[in-house]
Amino acid sequence: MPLLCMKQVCKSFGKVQANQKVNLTVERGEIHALLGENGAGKTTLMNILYGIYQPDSGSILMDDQPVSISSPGEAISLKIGMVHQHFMLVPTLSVSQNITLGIKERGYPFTDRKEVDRKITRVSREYGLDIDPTAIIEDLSVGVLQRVEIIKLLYHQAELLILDEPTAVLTPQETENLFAVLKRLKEDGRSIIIITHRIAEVQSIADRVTVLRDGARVGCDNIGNVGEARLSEMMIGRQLDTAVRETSHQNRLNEAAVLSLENVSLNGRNVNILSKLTLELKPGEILGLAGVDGNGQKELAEVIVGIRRPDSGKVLFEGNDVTILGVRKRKRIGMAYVPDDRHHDGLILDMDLSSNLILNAHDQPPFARFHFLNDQVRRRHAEQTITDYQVKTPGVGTLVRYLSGGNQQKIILARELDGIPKLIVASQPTRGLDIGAEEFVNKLLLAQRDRGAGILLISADLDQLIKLSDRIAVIFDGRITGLLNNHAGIDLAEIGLKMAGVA
Amino acid sequence: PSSSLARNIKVALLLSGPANDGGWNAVALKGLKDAEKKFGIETAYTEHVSVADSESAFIDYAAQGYDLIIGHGFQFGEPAVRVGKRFSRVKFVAIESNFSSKNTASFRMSIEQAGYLMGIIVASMSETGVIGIVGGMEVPSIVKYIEAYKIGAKSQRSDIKILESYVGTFTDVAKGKEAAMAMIDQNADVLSHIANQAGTGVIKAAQAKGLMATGDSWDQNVIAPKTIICSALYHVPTLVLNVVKLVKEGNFKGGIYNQGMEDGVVALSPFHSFESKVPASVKKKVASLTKKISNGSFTVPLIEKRTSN
Amino acid sequence: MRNQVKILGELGSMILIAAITALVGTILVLAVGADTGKAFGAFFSGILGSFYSFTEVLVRATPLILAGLGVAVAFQARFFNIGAEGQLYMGAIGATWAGLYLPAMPLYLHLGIAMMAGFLLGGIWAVIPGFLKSQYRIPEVINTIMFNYIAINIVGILVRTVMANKTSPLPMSPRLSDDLHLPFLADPTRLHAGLLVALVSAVLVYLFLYKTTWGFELRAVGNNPRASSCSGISVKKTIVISSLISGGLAGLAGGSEILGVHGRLMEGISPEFGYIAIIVALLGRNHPFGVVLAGVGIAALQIGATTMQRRAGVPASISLIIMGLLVVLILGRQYWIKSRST
Amino acid sequence: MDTGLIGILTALLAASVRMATPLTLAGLGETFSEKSGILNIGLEGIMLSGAFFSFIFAYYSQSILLGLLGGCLGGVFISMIHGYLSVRLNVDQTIAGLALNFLALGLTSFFFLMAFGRTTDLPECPVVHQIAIPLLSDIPIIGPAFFNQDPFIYLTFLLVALCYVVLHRTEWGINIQATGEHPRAADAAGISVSGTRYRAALLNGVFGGLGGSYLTLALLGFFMENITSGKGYIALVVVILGRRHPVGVLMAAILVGAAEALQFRMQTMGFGIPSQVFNMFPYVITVLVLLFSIGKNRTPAALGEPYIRNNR
Ligand SMILES: Nc1ncnc2c1ncn2[C@@H]1O[C@H](COP(=O)(O)OP(=O)(O)OP(=O)(O)O)[C@@H](O)[C@H]1O
Ligand SMILES: Nc1ncnc2c1ncn2[C@@H]1O[C@H](COP(=O)(O)OP(=O)(O)OP(=O)(O)O)[C@@H](O)[C@H]1O
Ligand SMILES: [Mg+2]
Ligand SMILES: [Mg+2]
Repeated sequence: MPLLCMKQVCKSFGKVQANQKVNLTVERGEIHALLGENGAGKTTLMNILYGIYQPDSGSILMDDQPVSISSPGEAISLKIGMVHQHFMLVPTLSVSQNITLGIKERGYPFTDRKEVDRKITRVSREYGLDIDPTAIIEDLSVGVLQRVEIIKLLYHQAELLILDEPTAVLTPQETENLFAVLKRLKEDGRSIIIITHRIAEVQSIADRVTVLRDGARVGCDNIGNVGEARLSEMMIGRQLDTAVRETSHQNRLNEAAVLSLENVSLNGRNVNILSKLTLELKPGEILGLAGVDGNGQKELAEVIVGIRRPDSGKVLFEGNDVTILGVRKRKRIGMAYVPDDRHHDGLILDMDLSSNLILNAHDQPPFARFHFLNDQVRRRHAEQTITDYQVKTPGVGTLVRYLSGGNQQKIILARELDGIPKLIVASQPTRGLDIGAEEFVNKLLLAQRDRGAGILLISADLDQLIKLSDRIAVIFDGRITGLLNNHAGIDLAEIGLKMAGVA
Repeated sequence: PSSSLARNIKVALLLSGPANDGGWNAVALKGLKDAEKKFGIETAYTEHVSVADSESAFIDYAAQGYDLIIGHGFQFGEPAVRVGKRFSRVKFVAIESNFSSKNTASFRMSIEQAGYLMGIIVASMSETGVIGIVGGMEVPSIVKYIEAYKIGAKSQRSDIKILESYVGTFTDVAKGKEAAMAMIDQNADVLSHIANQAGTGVIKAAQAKGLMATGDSWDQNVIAPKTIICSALYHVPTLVLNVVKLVKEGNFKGGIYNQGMEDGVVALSPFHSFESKVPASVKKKVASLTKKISNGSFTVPLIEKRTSN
Repeated sequence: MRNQVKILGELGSMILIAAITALVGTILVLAVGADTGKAFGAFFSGILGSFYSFTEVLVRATPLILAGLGVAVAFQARFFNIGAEGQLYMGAIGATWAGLYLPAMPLYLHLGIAMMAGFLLGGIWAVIPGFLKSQYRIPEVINTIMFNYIAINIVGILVRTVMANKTSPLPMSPRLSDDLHLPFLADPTRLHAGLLVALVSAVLVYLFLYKTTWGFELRAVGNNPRASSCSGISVKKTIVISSLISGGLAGLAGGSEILGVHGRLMEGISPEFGYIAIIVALLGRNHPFGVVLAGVGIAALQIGATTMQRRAGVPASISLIIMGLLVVLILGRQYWIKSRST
Repeated sequence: MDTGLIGILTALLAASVRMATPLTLAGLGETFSEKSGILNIGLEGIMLSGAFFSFIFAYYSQSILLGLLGGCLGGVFISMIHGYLSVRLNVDQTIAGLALNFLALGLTSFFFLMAFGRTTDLPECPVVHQIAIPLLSDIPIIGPAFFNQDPFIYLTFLLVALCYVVLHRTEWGINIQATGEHPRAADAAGISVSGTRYRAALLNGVFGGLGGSYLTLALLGFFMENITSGKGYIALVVVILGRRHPVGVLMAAILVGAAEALQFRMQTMGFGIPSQVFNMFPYVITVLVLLFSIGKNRTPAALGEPYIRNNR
């Protein structure tokens, strides 16, 4: 008797059929992977299971009993827990307050915090997920937040755990830890549904896999029965040709640096975010920056492009000191920035696609003359971009809010690469993208490199760094702790240790 | 004039605030209703007429064939003159204004006369030697009362300490009460007001503290019989009746008119329960001054800008 | 087909709103014992009874549109300007000052300068909270509300002191010279060129917001300040500029009331125009042309209601009730339409 | 009465507390509302409706307790309309609040007119009287201000403490905060966002209604059109100035009250300058205080944003 059985589930949003007659069966003590492109309907299906959306039709059975889940509260009482794609944590509350949010612990409403904290610590020790229950969410890094979300499920003693792209923001070590935890949970008899775009991960952790495409189920099988190629074909409906880095550019490495950082320091509220950081980037190379999230990568990127000013040290661009220049000026002289947080830093969700495409250049000819915008030029430019980058959208006037993550990322890339930049700072450019979209971005970055741009690629995904980078730097605690040339025999373990600040 | 008596005239009244304010506007409306009864005229009124709306209100009534339109407040003076130019047949009146034209008159009530007398009474009743008066908005029709009140009080008792403040509103009752409390805290034992609704708060403060107060506009003794010594009365109804009569009889002329005790428009109310408490000498003094003011042998100074104590 | 259903739905909901309002109005009018036929007749003839009455609606709409435009510009930049009332009064001070004390000059130049002075003073009154918000993140809601009260008191002080009329004790400034008046558009009505200023402003605000790079930046900042600054737009500068323009437009409303209606400065020239302007802006969805429509609509409602009061003798409170009710119903209607279309 | 410095301070503080009371009460309600994510500019309407219905109830029953009940109901009546518009219909909360202010002013004036007609005699309701708390009221300066007042003021102190406990010491407070900061997360945790917001709106009505009742049942004993005269707007300011913390709201209200009390006292000295110079004093003080509390403000992230589960 399966633990969960979703039958013929349909859900549409306006004209979009997000789920069409989807079936999903999950056994007790099973790790079940849910696979599919961006926009395939995975999150929608899980949101239905978790009571956030109501299905248009179809049924859900738990232990063969039909259930109707009309709110997350009911899902929770059915011992279903979900880690959402976008974390559901209240930034102003503590870890422990977030974990017990919505549940009535002993003493409610005067919940005994001390006891809760002890319980949290116990659970977290048991699974090797170290956490400080009194920490405030907004002070924590993504990796830790992920941990909080998982502890929340463990604390709730969920029997069915849903994890929506849990590894997108994790480092390899963190992913390994997570998977170890998941395996222990499985041994304890719990069931897990995991969504991920990484096929390798699916193969290493899942027992069975269900693949969705365009809202419909295209298949379900034991993991042993399907190979990597077969899986990716099921997902995107075609074969994937992967991007390959050529090493022929190496001859440019002795040219003058396009970017050099000299002893850059940045102070936070009571810690040093960056301490005397020094780094050089040559034209025509991709310098990968590896590191656990929250070690100063984001701040470093912002110092380079001028969003933040360092407290000391210098930023040189093609040999010129640009430390005091603002973002706009730096972009004008050839810098580009692909931020990690698309929705907050990269896009204006409630403006249309064509406007988002000219966000840096809106006051430059041909988009504007004498401060007057030229709508026609803007529209034509957007149409051109849509074809060049194969953006899936109803039109140039569509609000960016309604594009999928992959297509949103394409908008940012198109915009940033438009000025033929000499320096590209790309922060997590493929986070959350499906394999098709990821390949598209990878190829684009390689093409830029081959054209002669210097690229600082910040990523938590070591595989990606190894695939794309010419050199890899490791950042830990605001310092560069290692710099290696990328070649076939690169020592992954060493990088991992450096990322953890051990070596 | 008997021929015009036959003609049934139409009179409209514009009020700057709520008709239900139990004061300034309410008495004016009462005047209109009295006139309606007495002369059998047709009447209409509008409340809450803002400065921005006064001109269109005048125009609308003029266009509707009203013969007399009264704006109850100084701010109606200028719009009345302006509209008056276009409707020469219609008569316009603004109360407490100083604008006039051929068919526009301003009627000013000499309430300083009452203020002066009230100052005398209050000064004589105070045991602490401190009295207080709360004004609404700082406009001439209020200022002249308070300034005369101060002179009157000083004339009765030269060492009297007078506390005065303007709350800047005619409607905020709570503010009126607090302004009075501030005076009570400073030892004032008799409180006066000329602040319409806000003034009711003043009376309430005195009542709560077992002190004395004076009323304004109409005989406010009913509000707090044991507190109110006496009220300054403005017989706006009489004024309205006077004006309507002038128009009915065809004797209306533009100009600025002062109406005071001599015309029966300004007066002091009876003392009610304080009849026996107000010293006889003071009552006598007030009575004789009233006579002198009415026959013109004594003029209360008219000061329309605030002076320092 | 879909469209037809939608149009029918919208029409139906409008009729329903009108019916509910009329029903409530009737009950209230009956409750005070007034003549309903007369009351409704007065309501409509107040708005459309004659050419003159319609011009009165437009006279009323003029300050509402101008101040509403100001509020809309601020809201688009997510600057929560509740201070249009105070900015309007400051504008009135500026226009009066320029009208009274500047040396003689050609009439239109003088009018223009006086309006500009209104714009400037209104703008300054909004730029202070704007600056404090952008520089020190001080909530503008408090400051703009406080600045309303302060501005009204400043008017009170000025008309009693430095700008007082020497020949009269009434708290008013001297009267501007009779020529120094915005031209009348349709003598003998009170319709004045302030309406043109409002309409031109609406067009200019439209061009500014949607056709210039500054407007682009303003909207970008209003939608996502963080992303805007990441792409090089100065958020601080944008907020300061938008607050200046916002206050300036409200200031123009004050200037147009002085130069087109009152001819002198005094207290109470704005019956809460600045607060109603917020309703106007939001009903107009912060779009300049929407603001024009909403401004005329609210003005018509107010004029109709006051006419009803004048001619049928119903209390003023009924017009407040009707206005509140109507806005609530229109809000609800937007919801029904939204929820139906998705 | 003591007229020395101590006496002046004592009287000033007592006056400040009196004036702060309606602002504090309404401010507490709005604090709940804003923390849960609803920005209700209709506070003025809530207070006015509270003042009116408390008067009506107390007038006809001659009972203060029923008056209080009426005040709460009156406040709730307006706040729940706003709640329905914001939570169920997802309309613009600001415009709804403004519209309700107009509606409440119209309705209360209208009903008052219906009930009492155009009259100059002031219909009165019973009022609460000052009760000195033994011993405590003898403490110099603060004694008379805090312990020799009417029971309403003691109730207010009690409610401030209670609100502090509820908001900062219980799970309820955490739930409210979650709803205002991250409604989606609250929803995912099984908290009913609309339920929480409705409850906050309810509290806003109760507290705002009490704030209005203070005017009729404690301060004045009667009702008049527009008796609140803008106090609701000042209460909004007090909420932000007090950083949406019950104690902060109380302090901010006392500050505004003190500024007002001070300006009345300064005016009585009889300077020959326009009274407006004094009248604007409290507003200027507020702006200045705000200047000195730079950078300490935090607005709930979802304040004013409707929460629609199906959106993202
Ligand atoms: N709230 C919503 N409103 C309207 N349409 C929606 C909504 N959520 C999802 N959709 C539609 O449903 C489709 C499936 O979305 P869903 O989020 O389930 O995709 P996904 O498989 O989780 O993608 P990703 O890998 O990017 O997370 C989308 O293409 C979109 O058009
Ligand atoms: N409000 C909405 N209305 C219509 N479609 C939406 C809406 N929000 C999201 N979508 C659709 O949902 C799909 C998935 O959205 P989602 O936000 O999950 O993208 P994503 O790839 O997961 O991006 P990310 O993880 O970076 O946020 C997209 O195809 C998008 O078009
Ligand atoms: Mg998803
Ligand atoms: Mg995704």
